[in-house]
Amino acid sequence: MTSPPARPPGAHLPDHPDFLWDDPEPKASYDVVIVGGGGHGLATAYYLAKVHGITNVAVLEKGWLAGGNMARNTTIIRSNYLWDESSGIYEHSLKLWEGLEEDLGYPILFDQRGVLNLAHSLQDVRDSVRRVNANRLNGIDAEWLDPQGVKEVCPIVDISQDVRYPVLGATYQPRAGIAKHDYVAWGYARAAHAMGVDLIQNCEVTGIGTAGGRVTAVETTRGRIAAGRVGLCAAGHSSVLAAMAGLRLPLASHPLQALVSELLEPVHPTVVMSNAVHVYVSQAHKGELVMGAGIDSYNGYGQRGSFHIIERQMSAALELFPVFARAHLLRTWAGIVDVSPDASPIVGLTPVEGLYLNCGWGTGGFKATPGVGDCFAHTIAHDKPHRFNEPFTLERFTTGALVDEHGAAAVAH
Amino acid sequence: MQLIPCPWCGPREETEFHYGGQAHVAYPEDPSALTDQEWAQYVFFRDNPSGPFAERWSHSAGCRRWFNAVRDTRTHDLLSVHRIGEPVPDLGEKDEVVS
Amino acid sequence: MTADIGIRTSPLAAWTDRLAALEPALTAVERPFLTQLTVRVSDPVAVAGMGGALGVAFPAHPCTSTRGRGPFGDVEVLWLGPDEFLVVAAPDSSVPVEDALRTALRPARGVVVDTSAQRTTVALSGPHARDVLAHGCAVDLHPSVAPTGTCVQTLLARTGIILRVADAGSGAFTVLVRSSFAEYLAAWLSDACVEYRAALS
Amino acid sequence: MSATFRLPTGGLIDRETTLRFTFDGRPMTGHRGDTLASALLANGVHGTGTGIRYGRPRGIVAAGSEDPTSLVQIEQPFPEPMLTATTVELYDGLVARGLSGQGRLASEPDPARYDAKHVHCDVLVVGAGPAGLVAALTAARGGARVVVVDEQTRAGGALLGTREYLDERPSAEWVAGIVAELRNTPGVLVLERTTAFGVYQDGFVLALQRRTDHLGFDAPADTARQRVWRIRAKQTVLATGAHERPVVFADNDRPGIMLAGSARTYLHRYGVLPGTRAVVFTTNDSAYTAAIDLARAGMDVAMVVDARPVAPGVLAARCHARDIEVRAGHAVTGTGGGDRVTDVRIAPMPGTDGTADTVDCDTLLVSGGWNPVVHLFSQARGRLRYDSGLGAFVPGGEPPAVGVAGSATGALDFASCVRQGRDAGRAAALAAGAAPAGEVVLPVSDTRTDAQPGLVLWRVPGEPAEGAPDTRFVDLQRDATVSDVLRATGAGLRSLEHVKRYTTIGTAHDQGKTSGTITAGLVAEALGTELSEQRPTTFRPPYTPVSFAALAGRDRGGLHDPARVTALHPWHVAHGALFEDVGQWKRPWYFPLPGEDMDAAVLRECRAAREGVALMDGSTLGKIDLRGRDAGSFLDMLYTNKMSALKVGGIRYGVMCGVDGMVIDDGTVIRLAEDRFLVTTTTGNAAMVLDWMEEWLQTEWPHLDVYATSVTEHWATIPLVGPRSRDVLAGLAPGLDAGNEAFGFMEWRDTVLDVGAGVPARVCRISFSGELAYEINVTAWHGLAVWEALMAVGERYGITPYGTETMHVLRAEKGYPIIGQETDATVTPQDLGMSWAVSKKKADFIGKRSFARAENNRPDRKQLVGLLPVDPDLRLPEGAQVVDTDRLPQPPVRMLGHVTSSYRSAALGRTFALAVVRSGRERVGETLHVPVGDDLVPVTVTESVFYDKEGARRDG
Repeated sequence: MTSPPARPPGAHLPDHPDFLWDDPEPKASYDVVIVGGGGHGLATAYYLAKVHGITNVAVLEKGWLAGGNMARNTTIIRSNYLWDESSGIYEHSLKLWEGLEEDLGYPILFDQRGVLNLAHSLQDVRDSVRRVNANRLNGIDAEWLDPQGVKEVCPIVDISQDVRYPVLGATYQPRAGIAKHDYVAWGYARAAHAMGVDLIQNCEVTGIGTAGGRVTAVETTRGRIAAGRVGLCAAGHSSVLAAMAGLRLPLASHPLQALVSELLEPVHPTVVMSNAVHVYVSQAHKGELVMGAGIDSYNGYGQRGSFHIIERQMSAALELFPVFARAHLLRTWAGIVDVSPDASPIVGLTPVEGLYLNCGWGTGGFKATPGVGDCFAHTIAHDKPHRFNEPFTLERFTTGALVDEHGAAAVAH
Repeated sequence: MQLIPCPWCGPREETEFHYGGQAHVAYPEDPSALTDQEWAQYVFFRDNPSGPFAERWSHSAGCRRWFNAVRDTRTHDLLSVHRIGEPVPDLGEKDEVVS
Repeated sequence: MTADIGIRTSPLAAWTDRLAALEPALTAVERPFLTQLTVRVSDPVAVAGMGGALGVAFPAHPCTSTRGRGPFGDVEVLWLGPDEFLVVAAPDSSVPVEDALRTALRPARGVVVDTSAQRTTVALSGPHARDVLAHGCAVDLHPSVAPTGTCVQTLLARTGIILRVADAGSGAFTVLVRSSFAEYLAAWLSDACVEYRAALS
Repeated sequence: MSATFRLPTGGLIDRETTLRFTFDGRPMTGHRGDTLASALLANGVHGTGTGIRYGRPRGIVAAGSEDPTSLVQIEQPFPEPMLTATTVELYDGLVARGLSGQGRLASEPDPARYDAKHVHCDVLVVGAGPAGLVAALTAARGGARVVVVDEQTRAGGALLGTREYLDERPSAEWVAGIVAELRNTPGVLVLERTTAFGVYQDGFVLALQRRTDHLGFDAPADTARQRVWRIRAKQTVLATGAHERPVVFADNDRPGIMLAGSARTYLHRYGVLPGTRAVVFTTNDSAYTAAIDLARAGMDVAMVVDARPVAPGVLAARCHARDIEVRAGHAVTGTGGGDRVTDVRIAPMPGTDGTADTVDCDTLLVSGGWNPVVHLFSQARGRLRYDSGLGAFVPGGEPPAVGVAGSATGALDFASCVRQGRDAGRAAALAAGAAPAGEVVLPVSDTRTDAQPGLVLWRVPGEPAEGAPDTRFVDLQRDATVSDVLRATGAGLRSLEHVKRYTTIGTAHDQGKTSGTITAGLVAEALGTELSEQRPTTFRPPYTPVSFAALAGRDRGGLHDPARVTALHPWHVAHGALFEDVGQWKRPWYFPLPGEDMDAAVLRECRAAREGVALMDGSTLGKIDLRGRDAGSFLDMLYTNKMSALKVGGIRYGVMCGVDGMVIDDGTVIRLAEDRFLVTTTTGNAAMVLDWMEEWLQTEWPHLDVYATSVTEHWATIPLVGPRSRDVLAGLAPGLDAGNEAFGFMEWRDTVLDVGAGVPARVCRISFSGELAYEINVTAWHGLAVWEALMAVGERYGITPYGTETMHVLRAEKGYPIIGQETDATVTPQDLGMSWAVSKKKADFIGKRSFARAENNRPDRKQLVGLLPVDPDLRLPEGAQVVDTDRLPQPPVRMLGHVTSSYRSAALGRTFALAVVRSGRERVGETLHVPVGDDLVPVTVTESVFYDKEGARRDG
């Protein structure tokens, strides 16, 4: 029999606190009601209380706290986006991540292990270099690595040039990384609760009451709750909720799948993403490989996707990481992502007074959690967007001032 | 992986199809007569219901025909498919069918 | 002017020997240079007229094909869509067949387009033809479901194909593949045969 | 070492074959038919590793894939991380070791093959136990196409672990008879070693078949090691059986503590005794049989401890007959031992009279009842219901096209199981349209289960001593205890999902197969709620772990994604071309001569095109034949300019926008006849543009008489470029007057090329280089011959093949944008300086309305311009940003745009670049800066056309 390891995997993981949050009955009225008890909703409540002193706040969650996309994402954190607008909010978020453990007094296993975004075609290379240069001028750490440089950061990537889509290089953001999603949510929830925020689970919003163009209340499965202001933070159900207030959003909700392997000895020291072959991979703290892929093509609220997406993802993963061949798929799952036309979020005011919108994050919501929580709280508190979410209005789809983050356009010629 | 019943070829694997989003969104008669808001609605805004959804699919790896379908976005079940030109189904009734 | 056969190269010319080596597990033979005409027509009178011109009635049902012999020799007509057919005839007959079809089409709306080199054709037969296809094709090819003449456009692994059941009883099929994907198809078929060849050796 | 716990007879193993294997460095033997677990037990080894958190010894608990702890690493013949010893079939030469939490991946590539196969059936039966076999036979006799999959190496299911007689024959005979009939029935496929691991929509079930693992080193390299069966079933019958549920008590994790049913399986299937002296702890009748069978096989069974107040009469009597003490109303409260259990402590249940006791043993067999295996049922969206009598979640509402039979329903007795199998098989066959099934005579078992209900007991009452660590393990793999569960509820958590995440219960390799229900029970107990109010955590695929490689299948290496090639590809390969991936296409990038690097090759290729003659393979351009009366007006909607005004015989360049007004593609349009056009697209967008046309034609304007047909691969396309191109063409097309008068720029001609025989060709006078050029189109079959003829005729002019890089340089010298390189979905035709290609006259075209939006009319939009580095030798990196400062301030720095293309030009004798820059056209003449590394490089903004601004060269 093998002897126990000197340091069992996961031994360094902290214990959770003995107390997290209460399960209160909803009050009749709140100054602010946040709809959606995921990462964004909890963070918004936290910053409302902490930064703006607004504590008569309820976070309404239709299921269990942080049980939606927050529980289902692959936890990648980075800020190396192309456009100034995106750089602004994601880098703001990354800076908050860097102090979040201390801020919340809760270990969130934030690990700045870096992210590689691989390039597989000459146009990929151009787009990547463009992004690296833009990032640097925006004060974001970014490097362009050649294939050998990729190998040095992540030795298990196959950089041989005779494969179907060879690695031509990668962008590298050393400050990027991962965090433990549940711990982040619970850290925010615990801290928000401690400041007096009511976290109300199993409370589904069924209607949004307005009078004279102003929001007045939310109808819920646990009764009517009057609200001075209402913030929508329900990724995956934004369109449905907004429709309750008569708003139509430029969003499509799609399944997004992810998967996890068994615990493995450390082989993968960073995070690797490849848009061209549709896969992103990291090895989590206990040793499991966590992988995600592209979204399913159709609108869907079923929290399930099609298995061919997983199969293709595996084929792509093994091209990049031949050593993964005999790793095992342990569990697959799906979340619902709200995709906007320009792959950027919508965060700000709405035509309904007192109703605020935070949606359309697509696959990028987790990394934005602290940043958007802070900005959205500011927006709600001041009835005015924070400078970092100012570009992300609903009106941009009318004016045409999009923030197109689709990355490289289609390959041509 | 689900089967999508092409109204011409019958049920085929989802991978043979291309998704086309909401159905019955007509190209405006005279775009120049629209306000920016109205034009933006046409270009960017689509229904995104949780429940029955009239949408378009193309059997792109098969007969290459576009068709309309009603699919429940909660279960992903196809409730009905319609060839182009066939009447728009009443979604209200469909809702009760799936419950 | 008719082009000389000697200066033509088919998409799988370089694969002849490698495909032949799959015998006896799989008989896979390229049928190069066939005349292929894409016909778009929905007017039933025109459809009947075109069938008359070829001596082969056009398929009346989706996912089927017809074949027969007429003034242009052996002709197959494959259903590709509700108003779309592929007429397949012997090599070097595209001009007369196209003319005949166009004449028969008039005055109805529709087109005839020469797409002969757009795809190449591979005939598959042998004891494992159906098995090999089942490794990459999700369509049920059981004889009870896909009788002789069945013709579907579908995916085989990662390429689109037109698959025609040439003989359901013996398990013979023809696969039409876009020329640029032909080498992929050949490589895929060869790889799919590895196990069956080993079992037979 | 001899196998000391192997009985001299019995079991379904091949005793003639001795297999040598090594575990944790220790050589041992077993037999064909063994699992690694049964072979280890036969060798007296229970312990297989240590717990992840506390390092406590852990061993074999179960006999199947539900085992939570017997994790092993395979080292030979090829490293494979984390399998349960209970699922590893033994083979000669196996080298494995126990795991302490993390598996190890091989560092070398896996040589094995993996594949997938589709199979269609009327009825899929999952599980070849008695219920599944009866279901399958019933359906098969009804003429249905049937597929049976079973996880085990052989059919029989639970019968493999009993010594039951069916119809007065050993059950194995009954099983063999049914399997033989199934195999002999046409249209029936029986797959052993095949685990259905995922149920998806519309009867889609994925199953993993382990085809060569059991052959070890003898596995043939050309046989796929594992196969994913993609099963499409009209009806599915789930006969997935049940897993025995443990009971939680202190120190319940020691090696030697096993599930009672599993011990019985080791006895009957493998001829192995789990130890020498056993205590059995149960809450239900089933474990009595294990006690009796083991005693009959020679094991010293000291005691049956039954938590129920009253023991079942008949079974208890049979125990007494074998000197097995039965102590009802008692429970195991703890165990002693280190690497192996040495004794158990028992105590009366609360409210029961009795005395605490300690019993020596090396084996403790536990049964807390049975959990139906509802994973696949739940994945199929079947509803679950809590059965408080069973203490388990059972199927509570079958989804369409899914039936359940056997112990998967919660049924405990054989007669019910086989009856359900028959009913489910018949119903499935009928629903699938098969003929009414012939009657299958149901077998009668000699083994009767007493009807005394079991006791639902999640954990034995009692708390750990003050200050002592809790050793009541709920999830043995995650080392999570009862205290962990209570801490979670104490922290305020109410949802089972939260408790799972707080404690990590159910997230390990076994995904909570034996711990899930217990956790739900403990949470309900802690919260004072009913378990029926708790929703079990979701059962997600896969049911058991599946290797990544199996899922990737054959889509690896060269088959990972098709490489599309042109008819000329063999020539390019033979002539040393390096290739660029453009979408799925392989395009020649450049043709280096020996000793040349890319720069030298490209300069040479460019020079040939500008000064002599050169040719390239343009066959990858998308080509769409567009015909019909309305083709012209349709093109007017798709392109920004007016294509309907194009004369027959003429060619026009066009830009295509999305409805948002952004450029999506460009290309040329040839008018072949009044009602006939040939449209070219960029290589990467060919499929998109055809789809785009079909979408508008079919869904928006079906009244239009227009048909679009892809002819991309019908044609080989060869641009023949350079001042001497006319001479070369003349040598090949004697019948074509290629002079400027007869054949003007942007015109096309049909001709016949003389390449030994006549080849019909269409020649287009278009130029993407600015030079005199002829684009020659012939059928793809003739492409190679024509290319070679051009090379031969052009030899005396130094004809030079060139690739995409030279094409890029030549067009950039002329300021022609490449869609996808100069554009990125935020660029309008106006931004590209192509207002000349945007019709002012047309009432509408796709994208036009978007041009009127506020953002499109900002004066500071990014516009395509040229950049000349002040240092003519410095080549700007593509993707570099442009700034209007000569000293970089602290970030964020205002960026004006970026370099989209940058080259060294033979014609210009210097470097140059294209860029999109804010208000770029207004800045022509200005000096801006480009950060390159740590330097700020000065550049002059210019018009985007660098070479032959007058366009004089296109006519030769």
